[in-house]
Amino acid sequence: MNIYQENVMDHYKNPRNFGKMKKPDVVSKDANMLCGDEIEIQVKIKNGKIDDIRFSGPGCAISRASGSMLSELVKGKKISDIKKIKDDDLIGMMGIELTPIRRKCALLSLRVLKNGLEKA
Amino acid sequence: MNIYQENVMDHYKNPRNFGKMKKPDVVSKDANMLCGDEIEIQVKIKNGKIDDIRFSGPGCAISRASGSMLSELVKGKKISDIKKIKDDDLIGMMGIELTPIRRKCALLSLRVLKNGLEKA
Amino acid sequence: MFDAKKIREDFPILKRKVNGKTLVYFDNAATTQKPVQVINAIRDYYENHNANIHRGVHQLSQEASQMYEDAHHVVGKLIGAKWDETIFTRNTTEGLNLVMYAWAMRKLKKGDEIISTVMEHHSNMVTWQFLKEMGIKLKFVGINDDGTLKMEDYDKLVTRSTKLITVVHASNVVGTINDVRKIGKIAHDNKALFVVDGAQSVPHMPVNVKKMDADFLAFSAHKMLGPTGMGALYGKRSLLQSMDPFMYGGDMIKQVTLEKSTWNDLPWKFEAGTPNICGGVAFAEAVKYLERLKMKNVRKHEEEITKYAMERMSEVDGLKIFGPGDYRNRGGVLSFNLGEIHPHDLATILDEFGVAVRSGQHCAAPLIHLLKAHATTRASFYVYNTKEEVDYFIDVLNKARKVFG
Amino acid sequence: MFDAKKIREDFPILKRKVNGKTLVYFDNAATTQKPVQVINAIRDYYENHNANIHRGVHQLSQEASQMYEDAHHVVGKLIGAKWDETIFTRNTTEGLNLVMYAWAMRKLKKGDEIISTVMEHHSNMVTWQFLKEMGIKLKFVGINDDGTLKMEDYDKLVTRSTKLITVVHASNVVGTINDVRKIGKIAHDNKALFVVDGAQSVPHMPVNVKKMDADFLAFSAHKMLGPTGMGALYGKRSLLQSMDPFMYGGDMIKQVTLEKSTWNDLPWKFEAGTPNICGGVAFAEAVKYLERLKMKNVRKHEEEITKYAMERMSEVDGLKIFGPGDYRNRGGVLSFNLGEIHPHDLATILDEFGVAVRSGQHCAAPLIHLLKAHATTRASFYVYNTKEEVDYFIDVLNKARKVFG
Ligand SMILES: Cc1ncc(COP(=O)(O)O)c(C=O)c1O
Ligand SMILES: Cc1ncc(COP(=O)(O)O)c(C=O)c1O
Repeated sequence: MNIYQENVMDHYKNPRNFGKMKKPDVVSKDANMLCGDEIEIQVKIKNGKIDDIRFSGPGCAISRASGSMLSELVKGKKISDIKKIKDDDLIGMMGIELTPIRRKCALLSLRVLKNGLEKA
Repeated sequence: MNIYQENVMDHYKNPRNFGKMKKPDVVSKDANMLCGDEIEIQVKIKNGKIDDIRFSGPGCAISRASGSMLSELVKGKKISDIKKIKDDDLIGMMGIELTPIRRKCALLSLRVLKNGLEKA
Repeated sequence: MFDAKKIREDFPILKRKVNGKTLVYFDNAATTQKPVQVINAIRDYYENHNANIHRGVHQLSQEASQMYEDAHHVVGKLIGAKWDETIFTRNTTEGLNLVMYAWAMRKLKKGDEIISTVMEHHSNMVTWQFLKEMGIKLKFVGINDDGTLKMEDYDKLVTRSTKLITVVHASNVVGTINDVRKIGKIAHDNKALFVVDGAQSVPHMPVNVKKMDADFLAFSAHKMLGPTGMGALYGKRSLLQSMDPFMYGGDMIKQVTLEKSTWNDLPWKFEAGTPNICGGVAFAEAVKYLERLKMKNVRKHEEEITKYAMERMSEVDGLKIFGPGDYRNRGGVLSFNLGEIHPHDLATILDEFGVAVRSGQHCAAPLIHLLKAHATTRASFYVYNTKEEVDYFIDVLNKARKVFG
Repeated sequence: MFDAKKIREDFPILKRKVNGKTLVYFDNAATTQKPVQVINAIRDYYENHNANIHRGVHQLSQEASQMYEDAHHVVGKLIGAKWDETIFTRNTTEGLNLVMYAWAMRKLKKGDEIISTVMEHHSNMVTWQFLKEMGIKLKFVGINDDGTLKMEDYDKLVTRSTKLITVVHASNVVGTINDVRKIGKIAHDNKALFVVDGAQSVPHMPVNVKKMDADFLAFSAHKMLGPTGMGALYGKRSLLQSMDPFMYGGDMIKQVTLEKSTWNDLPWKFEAGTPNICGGVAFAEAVKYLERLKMKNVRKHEEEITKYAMERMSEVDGLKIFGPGDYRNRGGVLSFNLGEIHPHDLATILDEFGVAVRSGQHCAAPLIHLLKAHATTRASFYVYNTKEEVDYFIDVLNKARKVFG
């Protein structure tokens, strides 16, 4: 199955919430060992909810598309709810089948976000 | 082929020149790593010839029989001639076929003798 | 219970003739034979899945990576360990050297003490001698006449400087099965690490790292139906995490700059370079084979053969067996001497009749000297050995006695 | 010259389908596929000869011992070395770690210097970083834009404290073939040891340790048609003799007491424990296969394929190849990027069409950063690759360009 579906390519080519913000409340960063790609997520929090989010860093189509989709998903959500997002929820949203190695690309953004919120 | 021929067994059970002597001119010793067996050879030299020889130490039938045969062979011989004895000469004398590992048992005495004469 | 005769059909080499006779393979403590399932797993790996692991996104690499990771699960499970506490090594020897280099050399200091035993295989003895240069003291628990450990020695030897206690679980010479639970408790009561040489136990009986509370346990695939060039080292996760790697190279690294590096997760941190991928896959296949038989049955079968062999050997004039007299306290390893016949001669005569045994010092020279032997002959059994083979072996022993009469 | 299409028939895996397409295996720098001759040698070993080596007087043990010793002769001969200067290791990584632990760690002292290059694989970089704790300095020769070494850096870096110079013979990323004769001369003119990483040269071209005057040369069997879990380290005999062992255990020892041990002859001194016997036998079979093809023909074939691939790739819009522009100065390793497409995405698309390439940092993160890339895609060739495969590969690259257009 081709994983580069229209949906994925759209988020890859036009990633939502891509870039950096001024004065974030939370900054979290991690790398995917496999490729050396790094992702940084910045978050503004208001009343226990994510008020705004930005992600940045070099990445493959899968990691960037998942970052983009994740950012849309979590914006406005309660932090306690975000902690409940499961790996398969995000992958399910992407609507593609991934091999174990590419799953890591898809899940990098979620891990970085959760790690960041853990410390918040 | 059975290597425990009558000839070999005779030398094993009644090794010639087995034991130690008083005041040897040369003493040489070495071990067969494989089994931990050690052989010691003592030699008396007169006019460039081996006047008397003794060998001792624990050993398998093959190493003891070869030590015994070797001692008979070299007694009275010129040292320069002994240095020319080849591995296959000794094995040939035993009249048996040996695998590479058992060859080491058979050749231990010759090596010990030659090393001793080297230093003499 | 399983039927050894049925099992034999899985082992192609057992059909081989040696010197015109059917092979009787009694050298299992040195290495075991391999069932067709393991041989086929190797072939299948190379014919269908071979690739380098970890970093490839292509299909073959993903398959090989998965198979190799799965192998860690299978091998770990056998000894009650998590997959990521199960490091693949070349053999038991490398496992013990890993502990020496990556733990002892870096964590111990002058004056610290290590307690081993006189019963050890060279790999669990010479390895620790290396630390003497650093001023680390090596002490040895002795043995009784029946080849059991002098357990009372631990009381005398343990001091506040004791930092590591190591012991062979089952001896490859005298067969003794040591009380690892008790020794482990002594180690931990004294805040020392407990390191177990499982080369002769893991292949032959149920072994559980949690029950013996081992900090490290090393064993070899080739002694348990698996391929050569493979082994495993169990290590407690917290310990492994606190350590730096042993070897350095690809796949054990998270980030590298010219100046420094950070380490990968377990177990990869300790598996530098391209590992023996096929070896891991074949090792797992061997473990699956043993698990189908069940380890408690493997042990039961060996007890039966050992009991029978001890009985039959006691009928042979002048034959002396080393080690514990009760088969229940020993593994299926029988070291013996027959009158004055040199072990090499005995092994050669046995070989002429197709019986493969080992002769010599069995990589345990200090122990052999304590037994007041120059060398011994050793017969050791495994799942495919039968009482009929023992009978044949006894016949040949009697023939040897006549030749050397 | 040989016919790659004929050769393909010897490789069962090349008939495999991946994602419905015939496999095009272009990941040879990571590991190569295995011919049926090697697979059969493994099978034959386990079905007919398997035993532990060295100390057994029985038939199987003698056969296995002979086969394993012979394997050292075969592998040594390939690189112009004597059999007992050819130590079998798990892989290149272990070979280099052996030099670090058994030579550098014990012979070097605070203030001594090692010169490596920025082009190294992690195994020839991180390994030496370990010595920093001892106060040993690590320096790096840089690279030019075309991925060749800045040879003039040696002049600047060499001092009287330089004790070891190490270099990769052929790069696994940029393909550069380094002038090892010249670098070896610099090393020896300055009384430094010369250590060569031959992982990507020995499999692909004639290599002779005497001609390059290497003190140590490490390489891996799995990258040259051989099994995983096998490699070799050449070391000059006088050096090997002057060294203490790396690992400690069975078979590397002459005499052992509780107090101390003396070492066995070469090469056994450096092969502690039960070695990868079957791996050695299979490695020799792989080398024999290559020698039948002749190493100069292997090189010629790769030059042809590489030249052709570089030409065809230059036709692809936005494709940039790293490393020397002249195929004669490089091995059959082409690292490239295609526009802005991330290497992982490119490799995934290629995989969907059955083409196996590697993507990432190729265990050479510092070099990748110097190339100002985050990662690259790498196609690497071997004896069984054809121009038709290259054509197909180019077609898929063009398809990828459209998906990401
Ligand atoms: C140049 C180079 N050196 C060293 C290595 C390490 O080889 P191995 O993983 O077999 O130890 C490799 C293989 O990736 C390599 O390409
Ligand atoms: C008790 C014991 N420990 C360690 C070893 C060493 O095992 P290996 O040679 O597989 O490293 C052996 C095998 O001979 C053994 O019997």
